[in-house]
Amino acid sequence: KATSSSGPGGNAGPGKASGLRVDVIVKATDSSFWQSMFAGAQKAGEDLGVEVGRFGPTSETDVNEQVQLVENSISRGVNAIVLAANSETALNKAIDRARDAGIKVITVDGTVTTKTEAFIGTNNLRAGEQAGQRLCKLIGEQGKTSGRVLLENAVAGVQALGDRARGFREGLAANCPQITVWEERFNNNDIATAANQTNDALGAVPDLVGVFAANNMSGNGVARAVKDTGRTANLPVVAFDSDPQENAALADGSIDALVVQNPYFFGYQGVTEAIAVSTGAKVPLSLDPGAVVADQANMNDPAVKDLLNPPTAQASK
Amino acid sequence: MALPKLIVRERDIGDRPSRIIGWSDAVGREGGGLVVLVILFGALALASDSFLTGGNMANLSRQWAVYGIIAIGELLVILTKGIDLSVGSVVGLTGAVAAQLLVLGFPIPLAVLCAVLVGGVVGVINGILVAYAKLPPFIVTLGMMGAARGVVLVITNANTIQPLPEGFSSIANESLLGIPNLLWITVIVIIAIGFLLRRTVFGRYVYAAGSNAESARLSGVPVPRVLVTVYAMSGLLAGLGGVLLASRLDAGVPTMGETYELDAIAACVIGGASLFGAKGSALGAATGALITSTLNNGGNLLGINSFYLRIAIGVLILLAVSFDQLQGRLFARGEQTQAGTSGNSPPGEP
Amino acid sequence: MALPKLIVRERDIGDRPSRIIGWSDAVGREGGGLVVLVILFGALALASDSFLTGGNMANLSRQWAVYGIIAIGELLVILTKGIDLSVGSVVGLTGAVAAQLLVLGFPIPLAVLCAVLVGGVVGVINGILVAYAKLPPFIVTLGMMGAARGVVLVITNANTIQPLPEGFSSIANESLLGIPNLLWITVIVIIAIGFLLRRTVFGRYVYAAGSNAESARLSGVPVPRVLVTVYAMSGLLAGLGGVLLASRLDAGVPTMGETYELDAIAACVIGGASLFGAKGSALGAATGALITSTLNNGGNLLGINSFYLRIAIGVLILLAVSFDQLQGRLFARGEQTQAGTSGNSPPGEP
Amino acid sequence: MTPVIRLSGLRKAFGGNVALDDVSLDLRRGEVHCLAGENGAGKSTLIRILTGALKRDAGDYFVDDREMAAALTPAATRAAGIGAVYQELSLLPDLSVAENLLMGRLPNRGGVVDRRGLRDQARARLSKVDLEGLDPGTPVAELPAATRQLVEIAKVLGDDPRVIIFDEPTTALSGDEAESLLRRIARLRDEGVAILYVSHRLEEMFEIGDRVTVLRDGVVTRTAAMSELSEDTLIAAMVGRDVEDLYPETPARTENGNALLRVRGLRPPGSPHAVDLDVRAGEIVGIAGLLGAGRSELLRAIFGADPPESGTVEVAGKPVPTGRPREAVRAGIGLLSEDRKELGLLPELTIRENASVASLRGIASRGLLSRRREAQRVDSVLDGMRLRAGSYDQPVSTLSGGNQQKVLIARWLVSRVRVLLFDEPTKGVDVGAKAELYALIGDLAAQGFAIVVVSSYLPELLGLVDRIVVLKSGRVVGEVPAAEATEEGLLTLASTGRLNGAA
Ligand SMILES: Nc1ncnc2c1ncn2[C@@H]1O[C@H](COP(=O)(O)OP(=O)(O)OP(=O)(O)O)[C@@H](O)[C@H]1O
Ligand SMILES: Nc1ncnc2c1ncn2[C@@H]1O[C@H](COP(=O)(O)OP(=O)(O)OP(=O)(O)O)[C@@H](O)[C@H]1O
Ligand SMILES: [Mg+2]
Ligand SMILES: [Mg+2]
Repeated sequence: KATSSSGPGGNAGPGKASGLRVDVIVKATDSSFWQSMFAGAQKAGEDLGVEVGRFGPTSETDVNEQVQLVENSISRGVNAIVLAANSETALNKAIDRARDAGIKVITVDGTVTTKTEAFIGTNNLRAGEQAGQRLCKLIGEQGKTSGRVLLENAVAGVQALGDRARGFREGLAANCPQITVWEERFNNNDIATAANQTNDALGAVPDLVGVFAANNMSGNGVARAVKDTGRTANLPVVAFDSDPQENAALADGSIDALVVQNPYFFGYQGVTEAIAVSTGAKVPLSLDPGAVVADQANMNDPAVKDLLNPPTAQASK
Repeated sequence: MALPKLIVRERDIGDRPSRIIGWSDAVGREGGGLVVLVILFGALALASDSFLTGGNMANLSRQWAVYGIIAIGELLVILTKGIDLSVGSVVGLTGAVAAQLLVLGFPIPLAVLCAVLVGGVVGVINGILVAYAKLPPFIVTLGMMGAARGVVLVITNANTIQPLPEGFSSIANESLLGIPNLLWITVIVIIAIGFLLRRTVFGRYVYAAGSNAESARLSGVPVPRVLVTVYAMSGLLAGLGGVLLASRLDAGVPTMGETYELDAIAACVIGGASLFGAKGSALGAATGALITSTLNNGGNLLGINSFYLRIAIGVLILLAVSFDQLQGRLFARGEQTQAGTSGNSPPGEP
Repeated sequence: MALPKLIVRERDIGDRPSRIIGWSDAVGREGGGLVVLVILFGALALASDSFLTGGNMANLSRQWAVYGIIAIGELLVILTKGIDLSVGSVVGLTGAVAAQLLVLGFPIPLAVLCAVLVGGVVGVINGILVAYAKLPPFIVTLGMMGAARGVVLVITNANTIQPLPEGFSSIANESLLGIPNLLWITVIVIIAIGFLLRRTVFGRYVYAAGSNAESARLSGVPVPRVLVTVYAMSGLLAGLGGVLLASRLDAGVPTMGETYELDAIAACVIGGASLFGAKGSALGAATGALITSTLNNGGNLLGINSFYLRIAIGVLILLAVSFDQLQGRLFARGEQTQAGTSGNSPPGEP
Repeated sequence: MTPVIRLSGLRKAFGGNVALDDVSLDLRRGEVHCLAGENGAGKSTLIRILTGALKRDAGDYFVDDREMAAALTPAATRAAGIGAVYQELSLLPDLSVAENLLMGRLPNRGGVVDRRGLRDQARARLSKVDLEGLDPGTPVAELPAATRQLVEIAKVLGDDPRVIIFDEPTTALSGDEAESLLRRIARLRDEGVAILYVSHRLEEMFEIGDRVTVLRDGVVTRTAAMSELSEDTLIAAMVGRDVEDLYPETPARTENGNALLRVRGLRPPGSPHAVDLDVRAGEIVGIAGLLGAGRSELLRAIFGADPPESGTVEVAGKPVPTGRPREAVRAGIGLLSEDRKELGLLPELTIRENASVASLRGIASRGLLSRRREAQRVDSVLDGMRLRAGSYDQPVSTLSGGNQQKVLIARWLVSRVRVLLFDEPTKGVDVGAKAELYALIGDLAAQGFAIVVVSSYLPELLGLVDRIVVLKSGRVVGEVPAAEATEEGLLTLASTGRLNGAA
């Protein structure tokens, strides 16, 4: 009797007869990034005729809720789980339990240290490095070789964000040794707070030469502050992810580069691989679609444009 | 018996100056909040050159504004012994509604009005459930907090709504006479609600309902109507906060306002309100919000490591309230705390 | 006229059976929570085949456990008219401490003990500030919430602490006699605290202090010591919750426990506790936590979209409490709410 | 002449507890109609129904031959000209006196409070109870109980109602204030106001009552002209038996020289005067004084409710740490405080729990409570208090005012302390129970307890105690053996500080 409001409109798709069920568990539902992943998963479900359940905790910090979601999927008796894990290790027990129950587990976006069938995702550490390199380059273009940068982050203790920050520091240090990180600030995914913190930093640090924002909420806040202070032209900003607001900021120059991943692909590919392993096919153990740095120069290339504006899932089917 | 008038109390009560405004208006902790604030400003001005600059003051006032407005709405509810956990979600909801309506082509004033009214409607529902269905405010507004956030996410599908028409973002981002619009609006709200609470019949009803709902009812105060109004106003002010935040961010962000309820309640309590009702003022709540905003702003200016900053702000909030309390005890007439009133006040009221 | 004894007591009149257990034990809303739970279980069993399976019941019990334990600690504080906002941060702190000590090579029992004690220490600090410095509990524990989270981040440098030694994860992940350890522990906590509250002098003091602190003091109840103990126990139980969560996740995750304070308070109120003190039971708090856990579990099993699930849970919490309230009104003596006691009880207490 | 208020067949039950059954009553213009009955007889319930504070279950209620709706609101009854002074004070502690006096009809212009009007109207109302000196801006929480009571009365008088209901208005007042209130009530009656008056002081009823209706267990047992009754017949109608002697025969108690309670140089907080007091085992000492003379403050200081400025307290020769009620209880001192609601009751707890809370250490073994032991220990004492309650497991807040007071007295009787400080112990207690309470206090003294009684009701002091200490402005101004004291003498001493030869 278990019904799902998800799946391809909840109605019988072409290949529904296959009867497979895949649950997609993302890091947090209320973010357009993860909704894009849902959209990809949903499309794959439609194309392949399987039922796709979409779940996620309300916050990326809530590892425990994700454990519960995995457990609930075990209870639901699905065939496979596509999981964007909020922690490298904390979900291991739940994943093991799922695999013991015969459920295939595909991880996306972040790896886990226990065994799974496959992983698809960008290496956040490396993507962070790309951001660091780009910011270094942008600062150089401003004719500056030394100074400090603000690292605007969302939530302390979230692995992916921590990896990006670490990668960013490494990328920056490798290419611009004279430029140091002034402070790392956390805004709890609140754009207004991010704007406040950036404004404060702009006021407090005279030699602030650039800003790195580790996700879209941070990026939007930074863009707001840059506009507040009229420093669009001379303050390089590199941010992560993409959403309409960040894209607009990229277009108007308050953000200079966006490091974008491909969540739609994560979802589509995740479900596809999940079905493949469920039916006994082989899939690559690890797949990295890589991150793309979008800027004003390439933002209108069709490929980049698609990355910047991925479709998102519809809440109501 | 030819005794004189024995009604004369031995320690006659008459020599204090005549007061008509409620007790808590005159002394009490609301005033104290201001003292803490002054000290804080002084300390930060000494510690950081950039603190007292015009630019930073404008920043600070923008950072404070939305919190202050929401806190004042929350205060109204807290004065009646209630609590409103839904304000954060209402901020998100109304911001998204305003943005959505603008995208649909509504003129700005109409979109703003509709969005604020949506906040009011949420408040009215809260109020009816509290006042007539007699459900605990904590539960009513907790349920509403979840439901309203769910509605925002459904409406927006977790997507940011933008771009918005030109003029909208200027509401919250521009200045009038060199002072940010947000500051003007906040000050107007403080004055308006302060006036409402102190000088109007409705305001006194709010304190009466919070002091003792049954006694108020017996005195002819329309308690249920007061409650509904109070929740409605909290919703309206949160709605205003949501619209301003959307304007400030130039987008309707569905996660906007998360955890603001806690900030709002904290601002009220820091500003001298009691969760047991009937104590607190609009100015106090706004001061409480400004204290936390200033702590954050100052911490950032001083470049304190963000983990230590969290610890420091936790400790400083405690210190501010202790100082305030201490001051309150010194200024208020000595025995007060020891003596009679203790029935209502808890072991150190929350 | 020589009527002998005018003590009209029901026992003398005879038709109601003599009760020895307290009033609130028999009727009252704590019982009601259980009724709601039974209805919920029935409905979910009908709606989903997988709900009543052994595997899912084990899952549900594991999901409930930590919330239940924290809620019971929170209840102790709420019974005294207090509030403890720091439990979520204590969960994070103690989990991290346990993990860190294990990484440093401490034997498991010692690490667990130390971590739980750290929770107790945080509680004692809260308690002292509330009971002796007479600061509002809301502010004290709000400050502590920020400070403790800051300390976790400093300790862990915002990194997840792992890998942990083999045996540790089995505490929360294994079963005894086919029943998950976590369930055993939770049940033991419910029984122990239930016993403490009902059958010990200390338990009675908790209710007395919450009912009217000054009256209690004048009857010789050591109110400050009761308060400190209560906050300490809340800290200890949150510490236990943190250790269990760390064991369940097999890692010390610095963000662990965020927003759990709201869940804990909600569980207490859903389970019949009043934020105005002296009303509520350990079983009620645990039931409240189980109701929300079950709603989440059921919603997932039914595959409800998470946005709609939020709305649904918001509405269902309201319905559960309304139903409960209604039932309470039917069973309890009629006017109760209308009549005299209202001096203390608010307009629909939170 | 048609009665202003006519009730018939009125019924009200709380759960299974029938508080009023088939009650009929009529109240006429220009009469003082007394309502008499024991604690829990249903007087307050009747009044709450009359004012619309409580809904009636059945029965007819007419005001001027106009039927009042079953769902009556307080606002509607006030509009009909009915005002009530409730037994439980219904003021709003956080608001000012002026706001309290006019709450529900604050003078305003377009919703904005007219502050001058508020102050003037408040002053006018205060002057009706001789409180011209009280600043209308004072928060009510700051007022002593007696002043609050007067404010409450002023609030009702100010509306110029046609019907005024008083529920035990004099319990918190001193003799003289009570006297002045009674005079005002008589004047109101002469002006044609209908008055319903509840009191446990019989002589008050005889002084101003025209007619009386007696309730017993929620049923009217008698309605008669006051002149048809004597004190004895009235009591008989109330309690269903005769109460012979209100005050116990004071046997020449064995005074075994040494003081059980010994107070030296005790200065209550804020008081410049040190007080010495000795109470021997077996002795009952009364403390007299005007309102605000510092009687309650002295008791609170002895008990340690407020830490005294200086001084020592000893029980049986052992010093008691001052300023800590818990230590006082351990040392064997118990305080029955004056303000029952705020400083005594634990409203959410049951009757039994309220009675046992001061003795839990004795009832429990190793911190474990046996409910059976608790019941054994408490119930017999409670039984002796003639409580009207459905069960001792009921929350104490569901009891009538007088019965709540009895539970608090029981709290100290259960606790087996040896020094009892009673502040206005018979406040709101009915005659029958009063007599028993006096007997009980006499017995306790005979058993070797040391007892201190503060009472504003001089006949009670004179009848009950062995020795009266008179306080004025926190200072002991005299000490009189009860046998030699007279009311006039005490009053003179209390107000002038001098013995005017009268005693
Ligand atoms: N809210 C309530 N719930 C249950 N029982 C109640 C409630 N209020 C009053 N009662 C009961 O109704 C009865 C009548 O109470 P009431 O207060 O009218 O007595 P009373 O005559 O005023 O006594 P007293 O002289 O002590 O004031 C009592 O038995 C009391 O316990
Ligand atoms: N300076 C003052 N201003 C106003 N009120 C005061 C002042 N000093 C004392 N009081 C009040 O006057 C009262 C006098 O104290 P106390 O209660 O001991 O008098 P009392 O003789 O016991 O009278 P009663 O028995 O009626 O209480 C106290 O309740 C106190 O609150
Ligand atoms: Mg009564
Ligand atoms: Mg007194």
